[in-house]
Amino acid sequence: MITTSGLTLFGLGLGAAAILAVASKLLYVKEDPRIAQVEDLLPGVNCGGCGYPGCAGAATAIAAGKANPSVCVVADLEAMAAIAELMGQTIEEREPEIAFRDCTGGERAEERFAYSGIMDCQAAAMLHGGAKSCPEGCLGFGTCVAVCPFDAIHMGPEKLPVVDPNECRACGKCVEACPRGVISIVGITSRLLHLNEVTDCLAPCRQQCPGQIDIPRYIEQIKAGDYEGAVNTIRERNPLLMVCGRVCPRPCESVCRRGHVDSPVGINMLKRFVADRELHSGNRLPIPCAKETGHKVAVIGGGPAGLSCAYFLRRLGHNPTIFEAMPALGGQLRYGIPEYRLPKKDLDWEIQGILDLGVDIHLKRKFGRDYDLNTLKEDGFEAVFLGLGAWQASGMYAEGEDLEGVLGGIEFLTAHALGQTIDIGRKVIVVGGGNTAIDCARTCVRLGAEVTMLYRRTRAEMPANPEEIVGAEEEGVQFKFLAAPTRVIGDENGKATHLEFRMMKLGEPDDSGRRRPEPIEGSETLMETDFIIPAIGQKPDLSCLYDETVEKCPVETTRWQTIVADPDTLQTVVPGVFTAGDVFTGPDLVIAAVGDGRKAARSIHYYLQREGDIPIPPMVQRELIPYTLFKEVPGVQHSERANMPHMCHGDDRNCTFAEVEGALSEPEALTEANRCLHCGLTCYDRDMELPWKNEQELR
Amino acid sequence: MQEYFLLFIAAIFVNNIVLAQYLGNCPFIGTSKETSVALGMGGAVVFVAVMATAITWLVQEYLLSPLGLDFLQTLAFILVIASLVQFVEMFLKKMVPPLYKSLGIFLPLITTNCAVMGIALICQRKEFPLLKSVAFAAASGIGFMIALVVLAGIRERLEIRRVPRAMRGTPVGLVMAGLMSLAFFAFKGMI
Amino acid sequence: MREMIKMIVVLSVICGISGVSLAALKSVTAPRIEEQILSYVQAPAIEQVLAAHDNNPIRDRKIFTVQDQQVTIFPALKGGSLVGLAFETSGQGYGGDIGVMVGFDPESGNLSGIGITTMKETPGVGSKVSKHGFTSQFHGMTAEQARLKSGGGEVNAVAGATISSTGTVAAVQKAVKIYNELRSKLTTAWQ
Amino acid sequence: MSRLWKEFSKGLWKDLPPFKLVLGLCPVLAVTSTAENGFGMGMAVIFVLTLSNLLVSLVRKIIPAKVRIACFIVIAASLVVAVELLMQAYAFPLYQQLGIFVPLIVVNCIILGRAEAFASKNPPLLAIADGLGMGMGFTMSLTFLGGLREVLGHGQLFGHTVVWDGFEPLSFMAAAPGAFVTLGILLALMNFFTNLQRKRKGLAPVDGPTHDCGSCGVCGGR
Repeated sequence: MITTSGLTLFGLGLGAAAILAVASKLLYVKEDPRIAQVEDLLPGVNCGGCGYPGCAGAATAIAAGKANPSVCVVADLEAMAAIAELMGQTIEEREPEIAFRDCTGGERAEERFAYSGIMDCQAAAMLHGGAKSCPEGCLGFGTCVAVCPFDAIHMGPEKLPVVDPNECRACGKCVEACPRGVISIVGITSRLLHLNEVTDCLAPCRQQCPGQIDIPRYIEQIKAGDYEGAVNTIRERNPLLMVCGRVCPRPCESVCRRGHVDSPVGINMLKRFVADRELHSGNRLPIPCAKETGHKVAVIGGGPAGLSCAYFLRRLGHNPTIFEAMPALGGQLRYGIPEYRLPKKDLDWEIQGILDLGVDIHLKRKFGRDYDLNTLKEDGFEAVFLGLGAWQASGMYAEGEDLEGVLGGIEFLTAHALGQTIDIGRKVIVVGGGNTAIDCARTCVRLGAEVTMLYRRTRAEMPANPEEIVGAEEEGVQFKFLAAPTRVIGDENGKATHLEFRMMKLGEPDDSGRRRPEPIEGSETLMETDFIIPAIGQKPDLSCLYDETVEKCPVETTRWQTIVADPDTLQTVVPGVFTAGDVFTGPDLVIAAVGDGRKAARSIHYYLQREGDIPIPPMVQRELIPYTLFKEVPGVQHSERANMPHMCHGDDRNCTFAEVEGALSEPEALTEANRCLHCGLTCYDRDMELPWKNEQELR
Repeated sequence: MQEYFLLFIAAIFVNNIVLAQYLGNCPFIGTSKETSVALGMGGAVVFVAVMATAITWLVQEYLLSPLGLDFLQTLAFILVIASLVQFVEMFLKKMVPPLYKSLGIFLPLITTNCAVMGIALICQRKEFPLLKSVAFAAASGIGFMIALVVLAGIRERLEIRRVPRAMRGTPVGLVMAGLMSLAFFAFKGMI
Repeated sequence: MREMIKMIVVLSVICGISGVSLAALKSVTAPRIEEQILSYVQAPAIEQVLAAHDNNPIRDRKIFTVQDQQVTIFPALKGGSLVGLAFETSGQGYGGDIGVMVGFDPESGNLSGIGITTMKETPGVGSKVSKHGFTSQFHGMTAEQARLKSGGGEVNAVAGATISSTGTVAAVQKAVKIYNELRSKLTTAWQ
Repeated sequence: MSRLWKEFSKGLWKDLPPFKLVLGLCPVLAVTSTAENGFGMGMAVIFVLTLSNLLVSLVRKIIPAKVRIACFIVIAASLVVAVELLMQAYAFPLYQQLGIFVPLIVVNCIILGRAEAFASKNPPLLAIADGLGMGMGFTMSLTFLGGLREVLGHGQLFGHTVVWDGFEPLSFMAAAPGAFVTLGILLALMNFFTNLQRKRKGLAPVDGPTHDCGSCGVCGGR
């Protein structure tokens, strides 16, 4: 038996080993030996944060070249370096990603019903969507805290989760656990690409801002003394914060909920405060950019839209080149806004910050004359952004407006900005009620003229910023309301001497909600003048798109001389050609151009990355979300809104182009930031009609 | 036919291999963290258990029994199973890459899975004929898979629940397995 | 190639060595194992079927050859004289062989009782034959009586377990045959 | 000497299987319905583990890496067969009680895990110490678990009634559900006390050891 046993087992062992040996020869599959080595180097946590099924999967992907050696979210730099060395690559620095909480509500949201179930967000969410009346915000039970494997989240004093950026590895467990989608793992790229969606926690100001700046967040950061963080938050949406801090007409403040209590928070003052702080600190905050993609994009027009688009493209890793027809970048910012509102040196500083990211520029190169779409393509540009602006002043439709001594508002400002001397004489009439008109008026005051503004409606209807109007008044500008020009009368030399105007009265409101002015027959009056500046409106100058015979750019245009594009993607009818800014919208705000510039950059990014497929989020916020805009805000103490300080007075102000408005001081800024009610979506709505109200009554 | 039906019901529910017979507990606790993984592991166990049972049955019938070497059963079986698993892994990798992709990474775990060896041994102890052994192996494997997937489903949900720190992970997994086992008690006496 | 040969050689040699040493261990322990199995597996059945005795039937067992088959017979001795005999036979059951320990009274040649030793019947039905009610019927029966009623005897089959009952009776009849052949040798074997 | 003691003692508390080193769950659950069974299984594991560690350590230098696991398995299986034979010869009732789990010692992750993780890298003496320590730790755990379940499930300990009159045994404790739940709760207690200790030392609490097939090293060694 002993022999049989020995032999049998010997045979079995021999058989097994032989079969395996033969099989391993026959069935040999070449496998990268580096997979095992890489796997050894990975930490083996199997957390799935890299998006691969466990460390083995990640190792396979790394060895196959599908993943970067730095894909692991847990491994330290050393391990990454070792893997990279093994793979013969250098580590590309991973874009830092952390969990980001997007709700400012916390415990303040109303309770819809008494909840005494399991203290767990998911359990609570299952019961009628959670006890909080806010349907989007944080439920506050801290399930995300419980699931975080790195102890990177804790509950803050307001029952809101607070992410510790040093501990967070962006593994995504909290995102999975949150039933409300309050937390997201976002790297800078996805934050830059995000468009407001109706399911985001959007305070009214954030909904209204054409640039979609996360206003509550930067105000919160200012409150916490994190001024640099606030600058970074603004820069995620607006590279021209210093500019906007000075010139923005602040649509956000018009919907500020604080306005229902006393007066709106000085959002723009706060923006200017942090922007000026950086400006005067002497060093620029670093702006992180995604890794190079190598895509070349031509940005035509160096105005706010073009600068914004180039800036976001650069941050997304692409290589934009700006083509500008004028001798310097800035567009209307430089040539349309006078020095006393926006000093050129500060504008230069801000633009330089964008160029420093690695944006190429070609100045004095005019589209249609020096290059066109075809030559751009030949030069290797894969996408084109048209940010031509609106440079043509609209006429007054009055007889004699082509006489000498009549110059369109924007043309006047541009000529002045270019340093040309214009003989405006002593008495100047500015026609129009917008910011451009006031800019013209106040510029003329500084040039020593006596200025009268003619506006066909009343002061209340003037579209210009109120403090601009006040500023103009203070500087001695005369206003003539309810007056519309009818005729320019010139002398024998063809020089304008008088302006004839007609008085108006206000009739029924028109589409814009303003009362339509109606002429009063027989009220014609003559006014003596040396110089007339009609600043009624502007429109894009599209002549560059056409040659006498050939179309240089086959884009479609409208009868308002704007370019047609998909309102969501901003792509024109020519694939790969995008547009934004005044040339698309007609004359609009700087912040609108900046916001659309980002939107266009986003589309270009997807166009380049996804072979033309540009995703549009289904829930994108296109108009204000009605139920978030309630008016009643009980229980808030009144406090005064800060006043913008003036930096110069008297003759200094009226006779020089020194900057007029200044920035808030730090204590003022903090006080102002504290006025913010940090609105979540519905945290204050105590009387909101809720779909489940009846359901509760039933019970 | 009825015999096989009863065999299946008995092996899957009444005498579930993990929950009633305590076999294959290591992978039961170890690979039940995600349903997708549990499915893969379960599939691999069914696959290997059937093959291993068939081959060990042949080894026992035509090699060990005639030579009177029954006492070497354990040794011969594990040798056969270990080689088989390794062979299957190589075979799948070369011949059926899609299958290897879904089951492959679990195969090495199965060498030391007592469910496979246990099924083969139970078949010998009960002296099942070949066909019945194979059917029993398949049924037990499926029982293992069901238990595994169900537990994984529970644990996936537990993962994001508030569990006392000390209970997190394996302890709560074991308690859940216990409760499942208690639930499976209800099948006792069904056959 | 060299490495592969080394692999094969090492593995087979280790297997061979373990085969030899295990076989050696087996041959050393074999007698003791047999005794252990007898005293733990068969002893209860033996005690059940034999009349009162003062010896150890397992230690006093003897092996006889009938029709080229080896039969181990356990004697019951009282004061040195043979008062009972028992040995194991098997019959075809539902799920394999049924082992039956059959006891005889050497005086009369009648059955002194039967006990079931190995049983792999469907639980609850066929296994009823191992219950006392069925087996106790056989006590004191003659060879002719120990048939099922349907076969002209006096044994009541277990309802619903005809195959198991038939198998048991067949085993008893086999034992009767063996007993009759050996009867002459048996009476003198333990004197 | 101190090294030897270190390797031996780590199995008794620091890496106590199966609580600290969550390996080899099947026998832990299956045979711990009574203290005696647990003890018996533990002894069998001590025998196999110590000897397999010794043998593996002895042959560790001549085994080609590719058939390493196969060789370890053969060695372990041979020892298991030896245990089977010896048990049948000297402890037959225990052998019957443990049933299929005796041959299944061979697939207990602890055996292969220690062979792969320790014995194949260390000299024989240390390997023995490690095997003996781990084995004893395992036996302790199994006996304790078995005792607990026996008391709760049968009201007995080592076959002697130890509870007061009127104690109603929880029969499910002796069956499969009890096994899972008891082990789970003991593991949790273990984690709890570990964290309590850490807290006292001012350290941050940690999650307990997770059961991870990878930790047995068999497949991880590939």
